[in-house]
Amino acid sequence: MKGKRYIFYTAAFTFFAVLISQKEVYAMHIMEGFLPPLWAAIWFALSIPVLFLGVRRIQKLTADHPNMKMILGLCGAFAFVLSSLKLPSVTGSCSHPTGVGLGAILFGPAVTSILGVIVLLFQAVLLAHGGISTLGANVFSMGIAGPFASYIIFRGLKKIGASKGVSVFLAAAFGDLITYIVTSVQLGLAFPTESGALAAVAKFLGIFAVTQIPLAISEGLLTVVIYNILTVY
Amino acid sequence: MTEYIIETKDLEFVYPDGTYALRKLTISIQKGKKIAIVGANGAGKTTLFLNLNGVYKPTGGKVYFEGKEMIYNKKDILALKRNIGIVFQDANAQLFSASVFQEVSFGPMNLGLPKEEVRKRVEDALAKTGIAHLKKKPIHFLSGGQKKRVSIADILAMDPKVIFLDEPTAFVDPKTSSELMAFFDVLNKEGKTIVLSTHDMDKVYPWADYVFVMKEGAVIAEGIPQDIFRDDEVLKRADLEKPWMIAAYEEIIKRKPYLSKEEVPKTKEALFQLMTK
Amino acid sequence: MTEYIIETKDLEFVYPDGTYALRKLTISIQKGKKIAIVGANGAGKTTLFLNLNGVYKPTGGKVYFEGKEMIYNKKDILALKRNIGIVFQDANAQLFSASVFQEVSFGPMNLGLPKEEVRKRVEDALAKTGIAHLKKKPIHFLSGGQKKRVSIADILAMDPKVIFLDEPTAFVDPKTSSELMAFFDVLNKEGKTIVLSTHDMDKVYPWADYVFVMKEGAVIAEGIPQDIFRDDEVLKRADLEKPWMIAAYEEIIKRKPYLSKEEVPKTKEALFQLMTK
Amino acid sequence: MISMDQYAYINRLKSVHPMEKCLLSGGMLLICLWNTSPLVHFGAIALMTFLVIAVAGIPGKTYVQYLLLPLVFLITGVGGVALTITKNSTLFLYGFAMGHWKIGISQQGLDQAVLVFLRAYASVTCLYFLAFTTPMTDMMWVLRKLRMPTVLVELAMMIYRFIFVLMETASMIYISQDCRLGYSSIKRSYTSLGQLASNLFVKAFCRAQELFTALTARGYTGRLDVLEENYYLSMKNMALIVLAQGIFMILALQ
Repeated sequence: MKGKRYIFYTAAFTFFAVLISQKEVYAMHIMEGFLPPLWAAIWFALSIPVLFLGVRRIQKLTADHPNMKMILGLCGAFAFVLSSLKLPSVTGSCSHPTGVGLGAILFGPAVTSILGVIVLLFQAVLLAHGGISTLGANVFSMGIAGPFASYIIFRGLKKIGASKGVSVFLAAAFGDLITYIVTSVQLGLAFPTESGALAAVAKFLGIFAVTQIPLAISEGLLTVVIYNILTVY
Repeated sequence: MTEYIIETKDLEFVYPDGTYALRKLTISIQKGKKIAIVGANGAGKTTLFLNLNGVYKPTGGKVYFEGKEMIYNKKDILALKRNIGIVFQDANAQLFSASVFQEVSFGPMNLGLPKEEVRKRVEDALAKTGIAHLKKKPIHFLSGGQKKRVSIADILAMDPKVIFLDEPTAFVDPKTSSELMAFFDVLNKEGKTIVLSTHDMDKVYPWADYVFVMKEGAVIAEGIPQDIFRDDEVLKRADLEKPWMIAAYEEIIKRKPYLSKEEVPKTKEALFQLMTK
Repeated sequence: MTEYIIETKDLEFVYPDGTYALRKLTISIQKGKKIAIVGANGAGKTTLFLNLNGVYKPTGGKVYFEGKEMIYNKKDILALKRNIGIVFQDANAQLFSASVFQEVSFGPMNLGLPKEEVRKRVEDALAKTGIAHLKKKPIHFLSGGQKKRVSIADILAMDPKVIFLDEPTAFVDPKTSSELMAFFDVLNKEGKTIVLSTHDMDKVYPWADYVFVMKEGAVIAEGIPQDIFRDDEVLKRADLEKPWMIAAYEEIIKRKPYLSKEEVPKTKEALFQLMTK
Repeated sequence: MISMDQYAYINRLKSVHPMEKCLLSGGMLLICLWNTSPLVHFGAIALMTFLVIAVAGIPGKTYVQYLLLPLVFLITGVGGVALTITKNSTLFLYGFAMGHWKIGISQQGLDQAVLVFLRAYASVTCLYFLAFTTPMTDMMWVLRKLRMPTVLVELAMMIYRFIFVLMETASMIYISQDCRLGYSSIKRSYTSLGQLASNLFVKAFCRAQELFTALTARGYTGRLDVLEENYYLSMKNMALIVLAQGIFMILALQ
């Protein structure tokens, strides 16, 4: 059988590679070529209307305040640099803060989605992290679903009078969790098992929970620290 | 007997991307002296400091602190960071806290000292650097000179034995810069070993007890300033300007050769004395 | 007849938050000269530049450009920005594009020139500043000195009549800094009026034709450098150091009073001549 | 991290027209995505690796290091694809029961995992070809030609430039904190990193204001127009690209 030989070679290569690869856990970026073309296209199609809204919103913002362009540019660069910092995670492994929650709280989700798409593009071509074909899917999970969740949670908690610290923590942590859930959904839909897509989603949720739940908590804590210091300025 | 606080032997450092930063560098820094390390940008002065204080781990050669060889294990690194402080060139980039007090307390807090001791150290450091009145100010309101003083207080609060000052007069106005040079003298008199890197030959010539000249990661000359700065060959190789005092002195002895028996002047007054002899 | 390119009368500027930055400031800048504006940090030099080039609108007083009063309407502001260029202190704050070519093209593009003219101007500016070979390099690959040159090319490409240089030698090494000073001379010979703000009295003394001394938003003295830098009163008030050439000159005439009839030396050579007279 | 960016400016294919490189990389990416034949995937990996190492002159060691980067995701991801959870399967090559559910690897799951693994690796080499050979400034040019919204390209340009400025500041703060024992325990690392991030944000904000002032002095009124450089398409290269992609299409049909 043809398959057997491939399995041997890929397994051998994988084992060798894991031994010498850097021990870094990347955040939830679906890598280049991982999604089948149909699903890659679907997530692009779903993201584009939101990005369109974001562009319109930024155009309006910058027309009223020409300095907004510089502020957004610098904030985008900040988000990129933040994502390249290593964050000591609760489980001891290192990972990367995404800053998505912070962006959503400060600028609103539509604008954050534009910064998200640029940062994700740069991560793909500068850091080999994520990909072009999966850009649509990653933008949807990290640049759209995450920020919208953060924004809604932050606004909601503020309305019911929760403390700033709690709202910021929950907004950032849930922004991360939603990103991870959406990524699992994306993978589950693309690779359903015999018993359906739902079981597949559950499967991916289970696999990534090990790294993503501690990460969400770390991100929440860090965002609170940042937010507290920012309000002092 | 001369006592050396820091010594290196054939120290080498290669950055992870393969750039050679230090090459077979051997220096001995005498305890309690005022040392200057001069050299053009990119000569490796900052990299040397970061190796000696344990932020970078040398890729070759040996480092001795107070006569003991450092093997850069956790304990050694902690001892180096605790005893050797670095004041960086660009205070603006280096300071990260919201208020002056918070900024200066960062180091002592990390030493794990009790709160009262931290407070005392911070107040002392602020008083010494002459910025006690700025204690509660937010950092971004300060002037360039004040920020520089905060960055020095940062290090003083950790009470290190050696202080490295990386181009301390680079971004400050001339008045602050003269005041700082005088302040480094005071610190030195209190027993600290001061190592200063600089471009400014006019400032360093009257100040330093001993000078190392660096170029491309190696020490190409060392000696007392009166010798080093009269060595045209060395100055040219290291791309350094001659201090104006030496330039003027050389003009004088060129015209009045009999004055060359006199001592090389190290102060303006001595030079002007000589000028009219 | 002396022709003034920029004049101000009782110029005032108050920041929106209420900080007074310029107070009744009256200056006249002669066309085609090398002007220095000296003063400690926060004296208002940068704010003055931003007022004169139309980024800020003065809150009081008058500004004349080529003899014509500016009322800071759209047309005036455009004329000011077109004719008066500012090279900022920190090149990193001014450069926004990743490619050197695109960066330099930004100014001429804003002038609404045809593309071919823009291209020509960019190439000229790069050639003049000696960085034509860096055209295709990304800015983050450049050294500090090279970034400075790009930031100067930025302004040259707009072909302004007056160039303000804000502390041009602050972040660069001594060699680059001497090269830059020589380059400003070349620009001046080509007919540009050069206005330079600086801390470095030793650099500015032999260079400038005329000096303004600023303190707390006002001009407290003006004159030729040989007068200004001999005025201890003014230097003290403005927190400035005396250039070493003047200090040495004064020592000489103190000891040999008969030399005071000679001209005040503006070059090292002249000073050394005098020294041995 | 910057090394991929650096190679983009010094490799031997730097001055090739960016559209040609995008066409090759993008076209091959599509071919790899749409095909299930391992032959196509191995072929793409071979071609791209050849182009990156032999033609563009990227050191093999660096290239291999980059190839290892996506492995953590790939292994967990492919593992997830291979794994099947079901109530009624008998087709497992290997598996175990957990209550009512059976967890294991079926032949179908395994085949799919192998396909995904190969497809992902082949696609990654296509992306790497672009990333290693095409300077970001050229990619912006392509984005403009593709009629992306101006504001998006302008933001991308500024973000790219200031990544390096802020990265430098971040590393200076990090070193300064490290010198003062800021990373000597997990708890301290947290506080230190939080202070670093928030201060970096404040500095970014100040930089934005400074930049706005500086650009206003050069006539900025809301548009960041810059002059594009000229590129010349090479007919020979275009023909080679079309030829290569044609061969791969035929390969796929077999």
